[in-house]
This record gives sequence, structure tokens and C-alpha cells, in this order.
Amino acid sequence: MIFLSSPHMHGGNSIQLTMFSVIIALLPAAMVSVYLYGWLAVFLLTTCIGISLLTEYWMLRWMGKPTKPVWDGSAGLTGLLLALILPAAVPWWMAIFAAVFAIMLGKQLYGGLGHNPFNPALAARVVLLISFPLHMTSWIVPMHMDASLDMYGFVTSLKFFFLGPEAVKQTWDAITMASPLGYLKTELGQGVTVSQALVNYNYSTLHAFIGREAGSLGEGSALALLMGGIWLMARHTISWHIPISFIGTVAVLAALFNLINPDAYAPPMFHVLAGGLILCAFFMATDPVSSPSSSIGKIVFGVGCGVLTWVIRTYGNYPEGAMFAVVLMNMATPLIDYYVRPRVYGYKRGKQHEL
Amino acid sequence: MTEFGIILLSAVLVNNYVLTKFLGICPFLGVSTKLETAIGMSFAVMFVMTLASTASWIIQQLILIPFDILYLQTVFFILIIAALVQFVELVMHKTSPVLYQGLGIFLPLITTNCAVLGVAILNVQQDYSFFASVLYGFGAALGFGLVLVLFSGLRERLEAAPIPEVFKGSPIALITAGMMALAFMGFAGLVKV
Amino acid sequence: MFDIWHKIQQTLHINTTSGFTGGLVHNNQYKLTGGYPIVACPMPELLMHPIKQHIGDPCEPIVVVGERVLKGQVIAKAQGYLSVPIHASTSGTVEKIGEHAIPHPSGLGMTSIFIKPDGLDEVDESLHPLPNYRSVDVVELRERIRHAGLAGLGGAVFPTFIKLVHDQKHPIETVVLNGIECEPWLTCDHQLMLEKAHEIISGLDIIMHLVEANEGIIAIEDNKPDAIVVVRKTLVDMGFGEHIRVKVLPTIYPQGGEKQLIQSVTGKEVPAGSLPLHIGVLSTNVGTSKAIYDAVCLGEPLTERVVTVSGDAVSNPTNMLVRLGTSVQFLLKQVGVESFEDLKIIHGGPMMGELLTDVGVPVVKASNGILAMHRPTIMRAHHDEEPCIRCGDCGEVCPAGLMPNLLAQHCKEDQFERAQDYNLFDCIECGACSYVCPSHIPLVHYFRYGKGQVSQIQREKTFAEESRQRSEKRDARLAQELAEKEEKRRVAKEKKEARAKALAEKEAASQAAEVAVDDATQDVSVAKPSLDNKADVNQQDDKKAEDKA
Amino acid sequence: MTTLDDTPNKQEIFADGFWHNNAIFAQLLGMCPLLGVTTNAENGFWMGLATLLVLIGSNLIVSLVRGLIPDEVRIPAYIVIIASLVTVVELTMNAWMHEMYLILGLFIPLIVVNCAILGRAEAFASKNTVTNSLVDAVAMGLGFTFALLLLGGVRELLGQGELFGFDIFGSSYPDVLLFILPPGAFIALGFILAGVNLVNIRMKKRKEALAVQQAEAAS
Amino acid sequence: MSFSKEQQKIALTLFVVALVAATMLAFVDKLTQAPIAEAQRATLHKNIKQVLPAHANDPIRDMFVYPVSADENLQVFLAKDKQGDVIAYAWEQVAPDGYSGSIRILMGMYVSGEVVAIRVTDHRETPGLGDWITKDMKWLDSFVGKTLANAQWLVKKDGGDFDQFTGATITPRAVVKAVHQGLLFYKNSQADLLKRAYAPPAKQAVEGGK
Amino acid sequence: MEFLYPVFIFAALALVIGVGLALASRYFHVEGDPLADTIDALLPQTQCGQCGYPGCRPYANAVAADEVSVNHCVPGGERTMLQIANIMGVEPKAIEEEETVPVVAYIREDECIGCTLCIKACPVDCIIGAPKQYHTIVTDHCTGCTLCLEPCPVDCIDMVETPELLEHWSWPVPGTKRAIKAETRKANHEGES
Ligand SMILES: Cc1cc2nc3c(=O)[nH]c(=O)nc-3n(C[C@H](O)[C@H](O)[C@H](O)COP(=O)(O)O)c2cc1C
Ligand SMILES: Cc1cc2nc3c(=O)[nH]c(=O)nc-3n(C[C@H](O)[C@H](O)[C@H](O)COP(=O)(O)O)c2cc1C
Ligand SMILES: Cc1cc2nc3c(=O)[nH]c(=O)nc-3n(C[C@H](O)[C@H](O)[C@H](O)COP(=O)(O)O)c2cc1C
Ligand SMILES: Cc1cc2nc3c(=O)[nH]c(=O)nc-3n(C[C@H](O)[C@H](O)[C@H](O)CO)c2cc1C
Ligand code: SF4
Ligand code: SF4
Ligand code: SF4
Ligand code: SF4
Ligand code: FES
Repeated sequence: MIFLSSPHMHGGNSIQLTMFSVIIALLPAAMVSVYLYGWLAVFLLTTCIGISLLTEYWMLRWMGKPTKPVWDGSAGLTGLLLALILPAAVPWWMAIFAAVFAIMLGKQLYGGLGHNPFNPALAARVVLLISFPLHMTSWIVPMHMDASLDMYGFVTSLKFFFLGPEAVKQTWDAITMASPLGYLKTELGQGVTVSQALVNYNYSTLHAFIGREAGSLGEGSALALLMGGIWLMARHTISWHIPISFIGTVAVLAALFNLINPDAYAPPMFHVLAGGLILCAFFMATDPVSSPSSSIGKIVFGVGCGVLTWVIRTYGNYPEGAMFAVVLMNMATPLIDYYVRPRVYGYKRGKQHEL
Repeated sequence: MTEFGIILLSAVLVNNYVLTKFLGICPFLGVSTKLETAIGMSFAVMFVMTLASTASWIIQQLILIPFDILYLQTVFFILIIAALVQFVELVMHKTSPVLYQGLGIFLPLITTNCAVLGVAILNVQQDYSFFASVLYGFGAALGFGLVLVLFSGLRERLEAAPIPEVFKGSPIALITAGMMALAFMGFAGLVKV
Repeated sequence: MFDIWHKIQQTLHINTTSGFTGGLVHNNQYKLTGGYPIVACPMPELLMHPIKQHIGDPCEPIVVVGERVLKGQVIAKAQGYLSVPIHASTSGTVEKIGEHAIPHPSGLGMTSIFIKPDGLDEVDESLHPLPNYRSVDVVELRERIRHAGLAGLGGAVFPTFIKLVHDQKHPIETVVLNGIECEPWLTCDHQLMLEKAHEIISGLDIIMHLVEANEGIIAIEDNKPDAIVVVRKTLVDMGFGEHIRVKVLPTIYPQGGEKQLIQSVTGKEVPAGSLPLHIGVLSTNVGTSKAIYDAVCLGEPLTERVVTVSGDAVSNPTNMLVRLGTSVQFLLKQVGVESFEDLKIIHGGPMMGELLTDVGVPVVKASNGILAMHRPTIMRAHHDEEPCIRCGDCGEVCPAGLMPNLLAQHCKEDQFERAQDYNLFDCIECGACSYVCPSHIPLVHYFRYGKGQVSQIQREKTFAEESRQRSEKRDARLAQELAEKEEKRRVAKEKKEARAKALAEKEAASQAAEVAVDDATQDVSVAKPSLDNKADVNQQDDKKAEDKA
Repeated sequence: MTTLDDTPNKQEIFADGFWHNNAIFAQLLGMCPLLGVTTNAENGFWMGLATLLVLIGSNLIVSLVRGLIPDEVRIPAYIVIIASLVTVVELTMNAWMHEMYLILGLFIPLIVVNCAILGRAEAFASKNTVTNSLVDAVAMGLGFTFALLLLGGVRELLGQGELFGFDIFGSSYPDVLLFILPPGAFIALGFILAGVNLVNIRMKKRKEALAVQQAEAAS
Repeated sequence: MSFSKEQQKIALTLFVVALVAATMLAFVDKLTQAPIAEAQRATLHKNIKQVLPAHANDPIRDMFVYPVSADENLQVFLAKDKQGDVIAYAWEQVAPDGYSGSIRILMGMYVSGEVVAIRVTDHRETPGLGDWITKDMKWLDSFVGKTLANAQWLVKKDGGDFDQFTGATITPRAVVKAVHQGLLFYKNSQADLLKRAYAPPAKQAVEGGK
Repeated sequence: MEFLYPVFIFAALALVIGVGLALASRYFHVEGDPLADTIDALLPQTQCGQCGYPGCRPYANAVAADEVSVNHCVPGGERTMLQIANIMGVEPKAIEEEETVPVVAYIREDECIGCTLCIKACPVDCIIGAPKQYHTIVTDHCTGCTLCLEPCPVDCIDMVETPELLEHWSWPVPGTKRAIKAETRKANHEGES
């Protein structure tokens, strides 16, 4: 018999429950990705999830730990999220590389669930972006945009996934296109105004909202993501602090600068809907392990992510700033936890001074 | 004014000494196991690096160039830095024990720190004005301090993690530093040169 | 999501009158015994009275083995200020005074007084009823409450009389009666309010009279609508409509925590390091209030209390009026629990109570519930600890505004200074954090461990400091002794010489001269030792070192 | 670890400097050039060589003048000695190996502050005989060069599929830029250090096993 | 102020060490001055040779400085044949609008206004995307022999003659634009350049030294 | 030899620096070592001498002077060792001896002959008694140093485990087995009686 302290009741929440809720919340987005990229999306999703689980299993075996945590859902979730933030164009070996990197370096070498300082999926994506910039900055044309592109059937997709564009008699340039954010960045560099560039791109806010623009697998549909995200908030799996402060900060900054110079700074709606902001804000920045744990810390984290996202998108080399912003803020998480604490009952805000 | 802003931004984030220029890695790895020490070290480095870039500018402009003895650059700089550090340490020890407690113990470490000599050499290579070079030294040190403090926060967290035996200690610290460098690549392009 | 402003207030921990920050909502289905009348527990074979049943100093037994005692007779008298006496809960003979297990997590025993009831239940009449309490002196009233052995029945068992003082510096404006009973399963206060509303309110009036407060609030959670109705009605019946009222609070655990309750009721926080009385509030449990009434108006000291006997292993749970000292085993037998295999018994509520290791322990003043639970039910809560995923749920429910996950981590790593920096000692151990943790981390256990270690370290430090002083004093004393010895030898020698000299100076020398010489040498000796002392200490140290080497 | 009291034999000093006390693997010193120049094995080799030369020179001179230099100016004096040696190497490389000089760039003058060199001067040469110091310098320098070569080789191999400029993995190998860029340097070194840990743990285990065997045999 | 012997020793030690060290360096410096200068020249020559046709002179010695504007000078290197006639120029052209900053391009130009070759000397483009401009020889060779007239100076995407790279258009666009500008500059100052090229070397040397 | 002139500039600078440092080392010289005080404050003050020094203060002095490693105080245990290692900035080392359960001395009074030898031995003066009378130990003050055992001519002093007090009980770390504790306690009880 061991010493057992109160409480002797438990609310019933568990890691597994949490993880599987998030997976369920991501299903709409995954379905939209299949709608946009057909079998290609299916291959990518299965590869990432499968390899993640396998890597988790092997790492646990190698370290001589029990292998039960493979089924707690966190590795599967990492794989799923990883697939959702990759462009549909990545070949099989890159997907495997990313999944192995995410689970091995991103998670298990740090001691497994709960100890990784960086978001594993995002870390893997950043590595891919740095290592293979070509594949990671060009996006496959979604199914509905170009009916002439025969890319999404089972066989062609399989060939493309394993053998590359030559195998399906396509050139890279013909099947890929720029994402709205990338396009806007290029055009702004050419001296084109924001509104003109958006017209040239044929950008539509509605399409971005329901998910018909090119981009990473899962970031297409704001609608699907919001559905999942709001459900998670309602279930209390994630709290509102990070998503709201993150998206809010980006929107406010964008609105402010758009007001000052509408030709050079994109409007807030564009910033929010185009690209992976919503995915990042609801599902990646909220990764409990790599974000601060107090509510107020979460707000600081969200605001930091927002500012960095906007700055990198606007001034930096990477039109997809949200991802870097989250990884950068991951670094600051321990410090936020240390310096930004909730006010303790009976104390004045700030330090240990009594009320 | 924007010029100075750009110098600072570039030195702190975009061309961070530790993560992109590989300078000052030894103290970065050595003094980052505890947050408090890291903060102390950061301040000490800030102090010395600003001093070093100031001194190197003066020597370069007043001695090395007029006498055309650029081949003595390294010896000149390092001697001045070593002497300055030691002098500061002595004075601090005597006059302000509190400050010495905080910063003094790091000072000898700093003499043999690439970042300090690096800032002196890179600084004069860039042909900055006096004020800009002081700012550059300060910015580089600020960048060093920033990543050092962030890194120590992360390492404190790693302390408690069940990391596999062979990766415990420096291997995982280096991998973490690699991840930080990855993240810092996100700042690329903020300052166009 | 929808009440954003409220959520923001909660996040930023802004003071609000609409309640305390954090907290969680329990499933109400556990309140099984609400509405069943209180039944009296029969007389057991043996009653055991541990000599300390309150916060503070233990009592001293004043009876001897074999002595006959009456119900309500003091059997152990208070020692020191922070202490209240203990009374026999029935008449009988003292059988034994010795160690016995008590409801305490350590499983350690305590000196207890065993009384064998004689079945007569003869009452000690020394404390006569005093229905007209306004007529007596306040000081006497307080002394009476102390004498009746009253300690808070809400769980903390703090000697009640200490709270009931009118302090000029901190006048009490509001007296809050704690009828929250936020623990699941427990309903003793609930039932008490239904049945003894009149006594409770009278007790409140006594308290208000004692501390000269003019506002009384009875706080009840909205999951006890019947109690709210009854108490309101009784208030009207008794004509207390003006300055005593019922305040209905939302059902959030731990609404019943003193500080949380005060914040919910008054909107004020008790500053860290202060007591409620510093902000002019006094709070006490409804049971305590009833006991005050009993002690003052009926002249009955605290010998019995209402205990919820329940749990999922109990087929017919009830609230029982139990004599203090009755064993838990006996109590559970009354509700049909005979075998304790595969059962776990909780003393108190499931959120803050303790698991018992021994069912022989007696019911004490602090026992508000005895829960017999199936083993699996309990062990589900004590699921294997998984790694913290830092979800922050624990911090969100913490009523004290702490960051339990980091706190526990630091305690786990024995970094107690860090833990204190994260306000370890502001944790009220309510258990809300452990309750919600998806990783089943025994957070409260870590805090208790941390707190224990900190006080142990503190104790060791004090002890070390004392030891050092003692050791230094000893060294000084030895040095002094050595010096004195030396001095004495020298003086003796000088004396001898002087004497010899004096002898040589013919016998004509008078005695007075000798005395003068003596005086002079003594003067010298006063000035010298300090120097010698030092040298001696050094020498001694050196010698010690050599010895060691 | 070698200490002052027991006169260490040359072999021990060498093993110590090359492996047990290796500047990179054990002391984590001299990291900047290690990470900065090792985009391929060749750069690593030359950098290592330059460091080796300076190390030999500084250990030699410092052990020669040991005892002559008062404590207060010990560090400035050593540093001046090291710095002038470095400048000699720098000027020489500039004159006769200009291309490598351009590639190694800033990191040549920074040899001065390579913590490993001053560290050796302080910790070893200033307390040991000339020959021992020389052995130590060679061992240390070789150990450092080895580390540079290793990291450079790993990065070149994984990054470009080449080694010393020769294609190893074939032309279909995609360049993994990660390993050529700064982050990869850290990560690759992390893995190398993990490997070193592994080797050390194995070695220790073997030694223990041996000791147990011997003990058993003896009994 | 009096010094104890100890302190005299402190100061003197440092003095002696510095004196010896600096003297040694002075000698080494003297020894290496000439080889270093030669090595630097050789390196520069190697670069320039890549963008110049076969020549009989030393393009670096024959370099002259051409003022483009009030505060901007251009170093122009010359290639001459055996007769001493100028056959080509080389200078550095800067493309300010690369993806992450300026790109420096060394371009060689026949007297006729035809590109000899171009090389990228410095850039900050993304590795793996924009940095093909240093590695893709086929692409670099596509500039050889181009004149203002015989090519459309745009990337193919914009309707011109030059390839872009997959996934990277901005970088080649910037390079093409810069080379085009170089050609335009040459067209405008052709005569001037020629005049300077044939000016007496003594005078140029003075100018070049500045 | 003209090229040697700049050499003198450098040497002159070195001389100036040398003089400066020499002066500084004289004027900013500091005495004393607050380190020993800090360490002393951490030691348990048992004065048992197990560290090989005559008491805690001498050990603190020795540690502060780097003469002895940090792991010799057995009563202080691991916690003290870690704290000292932290202050000294050295790697923690394992305590050489097993940590023992806390004990106090106990005199079997009927056997005590009242020789007062133990009184002289006790470093904290916690034994009371007059010559030729029973001596008693003030348990609350006994540090358990065992120094009184040896001088006793009739071996009437025992070391007994400090009794576990309810007031001093504290929660063990989660996962601690209860049964074992109860058993040992029982065993102790039996040993005592
Ligand atoms: C050492 C101590 C001294 C106290 N002194 C007073 C007091 O003077 N007046 C008072 O009203 N309450 C006093 N209290 C009582 C507390 O405010 C509180 O009512 C009691 O600890 C029970 O509350 P709880 O069960 O929420 O812990 C004291 C408590 C402690 C522990
Ligand atoms: C988390 C927590 C929950 C509590 N819940 C209750 C409760 O529901 N009812 C109650 O009377 N006391 C409760 N208490 C005890 C009160 O804090 C406080 O001790 C009591 O109201 C003081 O009254 P008393 O001195 O009459 O016991 C709780 C304490 C804590 C720490
Ligand atoms: C991280 C990143 C780095 C890039 N680097 C370059 C670059 O160095 N050169 C370049 O021309 N385009 C670069 N681009 C691509 C441009 O953003 C733009 O998409 C591209 O030039 C358009 O070319 P396309 O029409 O061939 O796709 C980069 C994009 C990203 C996201
Ligand atoms: C709300 C939520 C969000 C998550 N987001 C991520 C994520 O962005 N990337 C990831 O690798 N894992 C994510 N996870 C899974 C899990 O936290 C992750 O595997 C741990 O970081 C591994 O230690 C998430 C889990 C939850 C509950
Ligand atoms: S609730 Fe549990 S898992 Fe979540 S942060 Fe708190 S301790 Fe960690
Ligand atoms: S037990 Fe302590 S830390 Fe946990 S919720 Fe309650 S007050 Fe907060
Ligand atoms: S071993 Fe520890 S307790 Fe004993 S004398 Fe030495 S320092 Fe003091
Ligand atoms: S009584 Fe004995 S064991 Fe206790 S402190 Fe004194 S000498 Fe030490
Ligand atoms: S080599 Fe040590 S800091 Fe650079």
C-alpha cells in the first residue's frame, strides 16, 4: 500500500481523450484536403500518420520504455497535423523524413510526450522548408481549379507521389502555383499594389473561407478548421486564449497598417484567411506541451505569435510567417511560464507584495 | 535613425552571433544551465562587447590605419580586450561587491570568447561610424544575451525530462540549439542588405 | 466563449464580486444523503478520545484509569492558548490511557483516553443552560465557548473562541456562515440546515453579539434549494429579516474554502499573510454555529456531531449524530458495512479527506464524513501518473491562482526554493487541480510533500543554528575556563611569591598590606583574559585538528 | 585526468588530449570554428591544421616561459603570445594558401580566442615540462582536427552526398540543405556527441566487465 | 608613486612579451607582404578571367576607375590583345532587387557590346532556390553572346529569352534586369570608356590608386 | 629597420597596460572570503567531524579554499552537497558514505557512573549531570554526532533512532510504500523496548 493523498476523485479527463478530440476536430479539414487534392492527400495523410506511429514505437522500443504511449493519440495527432501543413506536392521520402524528424528529434529524444520544447510537427516542417525549399514553396494546383490537370486519380497520384512529376508526364511548373501569400509577396516586390495583386491572383475571400485556394493540405478551408476549433473550445480541450489573441493580433496589426497604406499592406481579412494562420492558431500554437500553461501566459504567447507572424509575413523572406512565429514563441515558453504568472489570491499583481 | 534601427535589428535577430554566425558558442553552451547565471552572463557580455567594439574602433582609426600596421590588428585587439576585462574585474571586485557577485565571475570567461574578438574584428571590417559601431557591438551582445537567456530557459526545462542516456547533457542541448537556429532562420530577410 | 468579459476577468485574475477565480463544477449525483433525516448512532462498546482534536497544542488528560466520568465532563484540559478541552461523550469508566490510531494520513497513533460506556449516559451538569446570553459578559461567554471544547466543525477544527473576539483595530462587520458544503457526497451541513435552522441562526446571533458585527450572511450553494427555503423561512419567523440574510451562491468547488467564500460573498480578498478578521469578516461553519448555540443556550459541550456516512459501498447512506470517539468500524456497521475487504474508507470528503489505513480510528471533531468506497472507484482517481502535457487545466481551476504543474514539477525535483517562488504555501490543497489533470498527476500530494520538506528543512536549519550557537558558546566557555585556570595558577604563584617576599620583609608586615597586594593582582586579572582567551581557542582548534589527523 | 603530482607518461597524455579530454567531445571548447567552417571535410581539415600549429607553438612557448610570468598579467601575456602565433599562421595562409584563407575567413584570427588553446596554456603548458606540453599540444590538436574532420565529413556527406568533393551517394541524392546551414551544424554535432557518449559508455562497461573478470580470476 | 619590485615585474613582463611578439610579426609581415599581394591579385585575376576573352595584358594593372555619378565609381577592367587594342571590358554590376538583397554580378563585355560572360560574385538568395545563379552553368552560359538587340531582356515567364528557375523567378529576373542595365550603361558610355581605356596608363594609375 | 617602428607603439601600449594592471592589482586588492560564511551556513552544524575536520566551520573554510571536495559532510547528505557544489560551481559528487537515519544519543542511566567524560566530549553541551550522578541527554539538542560514545568508560551510551513525531511527520514523495515504513517503525519500536 502506498501513501495516497486526496483528492480521491477524478474528473475523468485523460491524455487519450484530449488527443482524440483534437483528431476528431481535424477531420473536417482532412476531408477538405481530400476534396482539394484527391488521392494525393490520402497518401500523404496515411504516410505521415503511419510513419509517426512507427517511429514512436521504435523509439520507445529503443529506449526500453513501455510502448503503450503509441496509442495515446499524440503521435498520431502529430502525424496528422504534419500532413496537414505539408504541401500536397512533397514526395514520399520527404514525408517520411519529416515524420521521422518530428517524432524522433522533435519529441522522443526530449523524453517523449510532454517534454518537447518545440512543436514537433512544426519543427519538422521548418526543417523541410529549409532543406528542400523548392518542394515546400510551390503548391499543387487544387483539383477544382484546373480540370485539365489529371493528377488526382489513384494511379497517377501514386506515381506522382513515388516517382515525381516526370512519371506522370508533367513539368513541375505546370502543376504547381503560388499560394496567395507567396504571390502577393512576389508582386509587392515588383511594385504592384495589394489590390491589383489580389485581382491578378483571382483571390476571393469567400473561396479562402470555404477552402478552395491553393496551400498546404489542411490550411485551405477556414470553415472546416473553425468548426473543429470552436468545437474544441466548447469542449474545453483548448482554451480561447491563444487562438483569439493570436488571430486578433494579426488582424489588428494588419488593419492598422492597411489603413496607413492600403497599397503596400494586405488587409486583415486576407491575413487571417489566406495561409495557415487559422490552422496554426487553433491547432498548433495551442499544442499544450510547447505553449505556456497559465491563461495569462497563453495570451502573451498568442500576442507574440501574432506580432511575429505579421512581421515575418510582411518584411521577411517567408510569406508563411505563422509557422516560424509559433516555433519562435515555443522558445520563449519557459521564460513566459517563469515571468508571466497569474495573480495569486491575496497578492497584488506583479510580485509577492501583499494586497 | 532607421540606419541605427537596422543595425540593431540585424545584429540582434537576423545575423545573430550565436545562431547564424557561430560566435561565442562555448559560453552559450557552458553558461546556459541556469537562468540566473545566463542573465548575469548576458549583462556581463553586453558590457564587455560594447566596450570592446568601442575600443577597437578607436584603435583601428587612431593607430592601426594611420600607422599602416593592420597585421597587428589581432594582437592589438586581444590585448586591449584582455586588459579591459581584467581591469573591469579588479575594479568591480573592489568597488561593488554586489555587482561583482552577479557579473564578476563571468568576466574571465569572456576574455576567451569568440564573440568579443569577433565583434571587434567584424566591426572595423564594416566601416561603421563611431556611434554605429558602438551600437553594433551592443546589438550583437543583445542578440547573444537574448538567445542565451532563451536557451537557458529551455535547458532548465530539459533538466527534468527523461532524456535517453546517450543524449543527456550536451547532445540534446546542441540539438535544441539547432532547433533555435532553425527558428531564427525565420527572421531571414527582415533586413535586406 | 460567450461570457467573454467574465472570462477575461478570470484570466487576468481581476477582483470580481461575482465569485472567485478558478474552481470546477462537480457532478451533483453524489449528494445521496440530502433530504434523509439525521439519525442517532447507537452507543458503541468503547469510546476513544485522542487528546488533540483541534489545531493547536494537545490537551493533558486529567482523569486516571478506572475513574468514572460523566457525559460532558472534561477529561483532558486545554494546554496553552491555542487549545480547547476534550469532554467525555457519555458516562462510563476510563479504561485505558494510551496510544491509539487516529484519522491521520501518517497512520501514527496518539495518546487517547478510552472510555467504557456504562449505558446510563449520565450528564455532567456543570455547564448550565444560558438562554439569555445577552445578559452575560462577553468575556464570560467566550470562556464558556472555549470550555465547551468548540473547534471549527467545517474541517479545520480551529479553536472557535479565538475567532470570537472583538478587536478594536479590526472591527468585524460581517459574519459569514459557511453552509456551502462543496464536497461531493457530504451532506451533513445541508441536513443540519434543514433540521436545525433555528439553532444555527441563534448561534449566528450569538457570534454577532460577541464580535459586535451588524451583518450576518448565511451562504448556501444553489444546489440546496430546500435548505435555502427553510433557512429563509426560519429567518423570517425569528424576525431576523434586517441584518441577517441568506446569500445564494453558484455551485462551484471549492466555494466553501474560507477565502473563496469570503471573496464570493463580499468581493474582497483576504490579503496574503492576513486573516479574514483583518478585512472585517469572520466566517464559520453552520455546524459550529449550532454547536455554539448548544454550548451557550443549552449548556452542552461538544460531545457529538453530525457525520455523513455514505459512499458507493454503502447501501443505505445516512447522516448520523455520532458521539465523538465512536470508532469508524462501528459507525459503518450501522449502515451495513461489515467486511472491509476491497473497500477504501475516506475520512472527510473525497476531495480533501484522508484515506484511512485502520478502521479502528475514532470519530473526532473534524469528522464531517465517513465514506466507504469500492476500491476500484478510488483507484481510478489514483491512476498511474503520466507525463504532464502542460495543458494548464490545473491552473485554470486553481482558486488560489497558482500554476500547479510547475509547482509540482519543482517539488518533484526537490527544488523547493523555486516551488516557494511559485507560491507553494498559498495552495489550500483543495484538490481541484488533481481532479482535472488529464495525466492523473497527484499534484496535491506533491505539494504536501514539498510543504513538508520545506518545514523540515526549516527545522533542520533552526536546529543547526542552535547547535552552532551552543557549540560556539561551549568553545567560549572552555576557553574561559582554561583562561581562568591559567589565571588562578598565575595568581596563586604570584601570591606565593608575594607571601615569600612579605615573609622576607620581616614579620612586622601587617595583614592589611597583604590584602592590598591581593587586590592589585586581581585588578590585573580582570583586564587580561580576553587576550589569553583567543590564543587558547586557537590552540585548542589546532590541537583538535591534530587529533583528527 | 592527469594531474600535477603523478608524472604522467606520454601515452597517457596523448590519450587524454586526443580523446578523454578532447576539446570538443569532452570540454565543449573551441566550438565556434568547429561549427563555423565545417561545411565540408576539407575546410575542417585545414582549420584543424592551423589550430594544431598554433597549439604546438603556444604550448611550447608557454611551457618554456612558465614561472617567469607573474600572475596578474598571465592571461594578457599568454594571449599576446597566442595572438602573434595566430597572426603568423594567418599571414602565411594569406600568402600561400589564399583560397583557403578566404574560405576560413574570420575564423582564423578567432583561433586566438579558441577557448581550447588558452585553456591548454593555462591548464597544462604552464605547469608541465616542454616535452610533455608538446605531446599534449599534438594530441589536443589532432583531437580537435579529428573532430573537425568528423563533423565536416558528416555534414558534407549528408548535405551534399559527397566526401572531400567526391560523390558518394550518386547524383540522385538530393542535397539536404539542413546540414550545410547553421541549424544542421548544431544538430549534426549533437548526434556526434551522442555517439561519443555511446562509445564512452560502452568503453566504461567493457572496462568494468574486465575488472569483474579479473577480480573473479584472482579470487 | 613607487613601484614594488613585484609590480615592476608585472609591467615589464608584458612589455617584453609584446616587444618580442610584435618584432616577430613585423618580420613575418615583411616576408609575406609581397606573396599576399600576389595571391590577392591572382585570385582577382582568376575571377575576372572568367568573364573576359583571351587577352595578352594584365587586366588588373590596366584597370581604371570610371565615375558613374557624383559619388559612385566603377572599377573597369580591360582586356587587350597583343597589339594593345582593347577587346573587352569587365565590371561589377549590382542587382538591388534579389529575393533577399543585392546580387553582385561580374560581367564581361566585348567592345562590340556583346556579353562575354557573367558570374555572380556575391548574393544572399535562398539556398536551394535562388542560389542556382551561381551553380547553373547552362543558365549562366545563356548570356554569352547576347546583345541589346539580339535578345529580349526578360525572363521567359515575362515573355523574354531567359529561363527562370523552378520555384524561383525573382532572382533570375533581378539578374537579367541588372545585366540589361549593364548593357544600356555600356551603350551610353561606350565612347567615354574607350577614351579612358586608351588614356596614358600613368594617369590612370594615379586615378586607380585613389 | 624602419618597419620596426610600429612595433614600439605596440610594446609601449603593452607597457602602459602592464603598468595599469600592476596599479590596479595594488589599489583594488580585496581581502577576505565571504564564501566560507555562505558554506558554513549550509552545513548542519552537527560538529561531528566525519568530514575529517574539527567541526563544520573548518570544513567550510577548507571547501571555500578549494582544498577539499564538496562531498564529505555525511550528516548534511545529498541536499547540502548539492547546494555547496552549486555555490562552488563544481560538479556534484556522490556522498561517500551512506546517509544514515537520524539518531540521538541515549544514556542508560542505571549504568552511568557519572564520570562526566561524555560531558566534556559533547560539542553542543547537551549532556547534563554532575560528577558521580546520572547523566542525561537533552534529546532536543543532541545532534547525533556520536562523539560521546567513545569516552564513556562503561559504554552506557546508545545511539537510538530519533522517534517519529506526529507533529514532525510530513508527506513522503508520491509512490512511497506505506507498509515498509510501518514495518521499520515497528522494528524500531521493538528494538527500543
Ligand atoms: C495560527 C492561526 C491563527 C489564527 N488566528 C485567528 C484569529 O486571531 N482570528 C480569527 O478570526 N481566525 C483566526 N484563525 C483562523 C483562520 O482564519 C481560519 O478560520 C481557520 O484556519 C480555519 O479555516 P480553513 O478551514 O479554511 O482553513 C487563525 C488560524 C491559524 C492557523
Ligand atoms: C477547499 C476547501 C473547501 C472547504 N469547504 C468547506 C465547506 O464546504 N463547508 C465548510 O463549512 N467549510 C469548508 N472548508 C473549511 C473552511 O475553509 C473554513 O475552515 C470553515 O468555514 C471555518 O469555519 P469553522 O471554523 O467553523 O470550521 C473548506 C476549506 C477548504 C480549504
Ligand atoms: C522561403 C522562401 C525562399 C524563397 N527564395 C527565393 C529566392 O531566393 N529566389 C527566388 O527567385 N524566389 C524565392 N522564393 C519564391 C518566391 O516567393 C516566389 O514564389 C517565386 O519567385 C515565384 O516564382 P514561380 O513563379 O516560379 O513560382 C522563395 C520563397 C520562399 C517561401
Ligand atoms: C490542442 C492540441 C494541439 C496539438 N497540436 C500539436 C501540434 O501542433 N503539433 C504536434 O506535433 N502535436 C500536437 N499535439 C499533440 C501533442 O501535444 C504532441 O504530440 C506533443 O507535443 C508531443 O509531446 C496537440 C495536442 C493538443 C491537445
Ligand atoms: S492538468 Fe495535469 S497535465 Fe495539465 S498542466 Fe496540470 S499537471 Fe500538467
Ligand atoms: S490544490 Fe492547491 S494548487 Fe491545486 S487547485 Fe487547490 S489551491 Fe490550487
Ligand atoms: S561532517 Fe558535516 S556536520 Fe560533521 S563536522 Fe563535518 S561539516 Fe559538520
Ligand atoms: S550527546 Fe553525544 S551524540 Fe548527542 S550531541 Fe552530544 S556528543 Fe553528540
Ligand atoms: S571557440 Fe569558444 S567561444 Fe568560440
